[in-house]
Amino acid sequence: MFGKILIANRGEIALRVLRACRTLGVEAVVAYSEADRESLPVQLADEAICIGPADAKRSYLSAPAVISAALVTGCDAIHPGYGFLSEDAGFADAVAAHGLTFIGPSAAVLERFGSKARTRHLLGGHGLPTIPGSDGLLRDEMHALDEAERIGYPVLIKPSAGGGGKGMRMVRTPRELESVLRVCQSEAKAAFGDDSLYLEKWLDENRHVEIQVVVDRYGHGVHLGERDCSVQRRHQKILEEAPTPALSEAARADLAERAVRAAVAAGYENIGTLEFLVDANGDFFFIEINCRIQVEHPVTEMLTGIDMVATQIRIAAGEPLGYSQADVILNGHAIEFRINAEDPAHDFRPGAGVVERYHAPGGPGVRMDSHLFSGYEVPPFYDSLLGKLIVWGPDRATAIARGRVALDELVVDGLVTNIAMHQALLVNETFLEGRMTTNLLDRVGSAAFLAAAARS
Amino acid sequence: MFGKILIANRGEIALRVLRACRTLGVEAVVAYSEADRESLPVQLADEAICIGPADAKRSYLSAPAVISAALVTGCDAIHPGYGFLSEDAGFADAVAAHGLTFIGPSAAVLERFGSKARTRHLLGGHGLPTIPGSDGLLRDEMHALDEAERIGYPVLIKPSAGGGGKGMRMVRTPRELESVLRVCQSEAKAAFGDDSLYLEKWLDENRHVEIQVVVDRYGHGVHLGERDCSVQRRHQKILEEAPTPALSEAARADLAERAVRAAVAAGYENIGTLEFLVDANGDFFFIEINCRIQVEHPVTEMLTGIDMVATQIRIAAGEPLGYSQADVILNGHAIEFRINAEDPAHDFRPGAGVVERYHAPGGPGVRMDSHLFSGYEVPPFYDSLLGKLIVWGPDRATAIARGRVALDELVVDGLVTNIAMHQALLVNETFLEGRMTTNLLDRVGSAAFLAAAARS
Amino acid sequence: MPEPVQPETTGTPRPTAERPTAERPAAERSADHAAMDRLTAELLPALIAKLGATGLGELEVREGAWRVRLRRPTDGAAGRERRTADRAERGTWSAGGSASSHASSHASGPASGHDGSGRSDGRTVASSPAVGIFQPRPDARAGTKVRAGDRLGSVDVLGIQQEVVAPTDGVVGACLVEPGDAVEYGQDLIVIEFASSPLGA
Amino acid sequence: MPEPVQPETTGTPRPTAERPTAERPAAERSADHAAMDRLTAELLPALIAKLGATGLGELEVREGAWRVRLRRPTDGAAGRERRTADRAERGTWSAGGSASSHASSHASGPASGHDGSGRSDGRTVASSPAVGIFQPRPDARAGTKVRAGDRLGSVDVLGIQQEVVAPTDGVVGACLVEPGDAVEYGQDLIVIEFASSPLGA
Repeated sequence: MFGKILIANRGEIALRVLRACRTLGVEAVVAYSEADRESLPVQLADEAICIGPADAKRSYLSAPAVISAALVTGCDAIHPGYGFLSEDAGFADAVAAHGLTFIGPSAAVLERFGSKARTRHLLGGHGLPTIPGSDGLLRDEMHALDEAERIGYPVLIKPSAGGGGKGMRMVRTPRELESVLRVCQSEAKAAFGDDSLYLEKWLDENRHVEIQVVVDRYGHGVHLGERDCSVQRRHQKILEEAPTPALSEAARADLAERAVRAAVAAGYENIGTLEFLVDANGDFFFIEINCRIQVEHPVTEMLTGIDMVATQIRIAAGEPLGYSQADVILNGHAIEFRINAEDPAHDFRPGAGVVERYHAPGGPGVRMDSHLFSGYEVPPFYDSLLGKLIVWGPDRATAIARGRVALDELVVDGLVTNIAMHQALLVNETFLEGRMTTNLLDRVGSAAFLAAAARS
Repeated sequence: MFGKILIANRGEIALRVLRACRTLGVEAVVAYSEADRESLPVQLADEAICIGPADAKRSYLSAPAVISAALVTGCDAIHPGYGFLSEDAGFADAVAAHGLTFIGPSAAVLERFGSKARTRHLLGGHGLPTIPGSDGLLRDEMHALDEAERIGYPVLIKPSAGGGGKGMRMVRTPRELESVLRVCQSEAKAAFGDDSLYLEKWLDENRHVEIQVVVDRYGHGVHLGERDCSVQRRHQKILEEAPTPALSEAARADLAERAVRAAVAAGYENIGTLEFLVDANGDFFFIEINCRIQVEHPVTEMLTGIDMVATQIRIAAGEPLGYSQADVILNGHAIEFRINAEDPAHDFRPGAGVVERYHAPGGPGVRMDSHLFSGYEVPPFYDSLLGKLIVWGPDRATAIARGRVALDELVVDGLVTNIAMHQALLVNETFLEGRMTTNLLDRVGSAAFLAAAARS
Repeated sequence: MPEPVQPETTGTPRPTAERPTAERPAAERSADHAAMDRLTAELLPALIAKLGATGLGELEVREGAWRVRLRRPTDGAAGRERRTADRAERGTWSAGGSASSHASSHASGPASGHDGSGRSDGRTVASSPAVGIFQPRPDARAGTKVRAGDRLGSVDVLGIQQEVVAPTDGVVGACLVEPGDAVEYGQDLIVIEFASSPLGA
Repeated sequence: MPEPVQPETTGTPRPTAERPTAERPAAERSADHAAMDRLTAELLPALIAKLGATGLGELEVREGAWRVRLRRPTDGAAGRERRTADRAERGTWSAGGSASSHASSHASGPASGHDGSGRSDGRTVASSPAVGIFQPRPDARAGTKVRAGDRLGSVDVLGIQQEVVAPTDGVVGACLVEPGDAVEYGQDLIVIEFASSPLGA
């Protein structure tokens, strides 16, 4: 096991990783930007080091700053969290070059799964049905138009690097494609420093179902079931749950087993998430693999009782998985609500400011992963995630009931949040019947959605 | 189900009951004393009513005030929490007389199980080995001395009403007995308004193991496993865990099944706890039954996933249990740490004052039930319980590791707490080996215990 | 601007971590209270005047290591006495956005008839001795002269009548609740007006 | 009493739930700032004088619905600039009773070489441009006259040297870290003394 780990991230995930390190008995150093000097992870850390100014490019996204911080504090490993440098093969490479361990897949593995287009091709070769898409990256507008024609509209423009909806657009006509191509490029460039794009067939009525896999360095792999992330706004996940209401138990098991088999066969390593689109007929298509710990990992932790961050660290340290598929029991139903500082009344404009008063809900089956505290000033420089409320119940109905109560109890005074959006979801018939599709919120319009909930 | 429930308690349990009511979709009114006007349950409640001054005798212990509050707020049931009026048959009777439902066993059941001496006799008749004890209540000093002689020293003097260590003394000689009898009487009188005492054989090296049973109004009963409460200081529980390290899985199942069978046969109703002493040979002796929700109920909730307060309310409302023993699965290991405002350095003197800063630990398998918040002023009038930290893990070792991390993360600035005592327990060999007995802390002395931990 | 009311100092100052309230000498505490009274009498009016103009919800200013914060409650309930203000603040908790129901549900709370603060402006309040149903005495209607201890009405607690008595000599003023209303312990019931030079204790 | 420093107003006023900062018109905000400046200039000194005497850690006073809170930091670090005070406060967290290790672990954090508050007493500090290993320039030892922008040393970041430069004209004073020490971004490295009438920008 490692002696000391540098946590190169912020907010709730920095806190989450800090807790995992302590549970493993490993020292941890929290690397922070000047804007996060007063943040909870820094306050709770036994050791913390300032790596740069608020601008992420000069702190959390600066490989030299992060690696240098790890070296001067005597760390032998770096945990990148999610976002920032978490899936950057170049960074993982540099980390290794300095004799440190990147907590996640090795640089070679990240490299192999770095391009989404290539990954689709690779895993397709290992028996996963994949979504029709462009032949590799888009060379130019002409190539884009030809490929879109071949795939057939509507198509989804996606950046090859990163995720989270940035640089993504669904287009239904060649004109639309032409008009947004540049925008997607510049968004992708800004967000991931890489403007390469590719195309994917767009399924209008689809569910987003992802399989969590865990593979150790010795090729032992298990799946931890699936998560349904169909509740999205502009390709951004808002709420995640497991099990998915979209598939039967048998179909879920089949999908999960095929996913982990393909991942192992393709030489994947450490924890990872295979994302699938599931259409109205229950047919599924692989779209991409996420090589990081994900925001929604607590959903899986609630069902399995497995600490996924600790698992990720143990595997990166070269430990064998230590359990087999038969040991993984999926128990009950869990839902995660992403609590964001954004204003539903104003097109979800992100906000910042001081948390006047913070009260986290509690009780049986309720978990709040958040870096908030009363008096905390949310800096305007980073994403709008304030925390994650996760509820568990023996069944979906109980989880939903607890979700309602917990959302009502949650207090985040001083900031405008999307709590009302979640409350609206929990009274929405489509959601209650488990029939949400990824395009529903955008089609209905979040405003209309909220209004409908208010009436009900 | 009830329309509106009056919560006649305070602190963390008032909050816990409030959450259960909301999960069930039942309105709730928090009854509070003037000293609790600014408390968290009152702040979070949709409705709250002041029932009297700080003095519990005129508020939380005043049956007329509580019942009147329920009537004027239009409640049809009263949840008494634990302590205060929670096991008072007279109160339950008065509640029923005013057309309200007492959430707990009916007055008749409370009456039947009201006297510990009689209860021991009753359940003994239903096949539970009971601890040798005095024949009924102690009439006078002479009677006490005779009975002690018959049972054989050492004996434990116990109040017939209430619990929590008040009015309890272990004596090894007739002289000791004479000298403390009065003290026990006055303590019992002060604490429970009833000074009747009885004697119990004292087992020097014993474990405290209790079985949680649930029996609906129709005689359907199940057990939810056991809890080990052997970590005590002066007969007060400090830390509880499940499963008990004292018994094999087979022995645990046998004990639990015999307990629930006896409880059902004896006509018990709603949730209840049968307390046993387990001696060095693994032989167990029934000592008493608790007819209330207990402080340590979250330990069982973590293992079973069952909301016990909601269950208690449903049963009081006349609903059938709805599941059988086969549906109850006990999963993993849980530990509860009682966080008290008491000073280990000064004989655990209880404290009060303002919580300068409060931060609750979190992460997978960590639950904090507490009414604290930054700036909360802990009133000096009531017990010293600040909250309960509960940790769960797939096995005891993981639960202990998470417990250490969570205790280190917990911040309660401005008050002296017993956190250090729990931290000491988690590095103590006897505890780690699961060999704690109820007399260990008092025998070693808590101070010496803390010092030893500091050295380790 | 808040309606004019007499200054009222509330609570003990928050202790620092080094010195919990429990251990602070009484002498020191009374000094604190004196300081608070001075502050209230001399500085607050000016402070409020300065800020009444600005549309601030809350204002915090630092000089060196000192901090001053001035807050206007978020509902317009200016001038109400402390507990009510607290409750109003509490009302601003956006617990799952359900603030409104919250504030209202507590609106009928007791006032500070006990700490005598209601006194200084020539009026005091008879408050409820228990939780129950209030009935005024027919002969204690507005304008009636009363002496401290006189019965003004009663609160019915499960059939037992608890007396509501005048806290001071004076004249019966407004009745703050309707006959037959449910009242909680300590709730303000009947105003007693008295001469500016108080007669009562 | 705090040592005399220039008044410093920090942050924007806390927004109320009803009106997040984002939505408050610029005109209103500037009015707020004007109010804060008036408050700072005219009221704070009086306020502090009144309270300097009392041993209060924090004092809160209400009149009607208004609230005023005055706080002294929990360590005696009166007059020090904000961040340092905050860190000191943080040190008092008794996380699982492990406060001490905590306070110390942050002790070597950067000071506010940036916000100019370190200025007022005729000295400024050259701070670290990056996280890495510090090496002073041999020719920049104490007593040396320097001009703003002069190189005083460098921080080695994975083999790349980042320059440490003098923020103002002045004379090199104490070096706050040893050659070869690990330093974090923004950490104070070298003191620069200058004439009371500042020469530098």
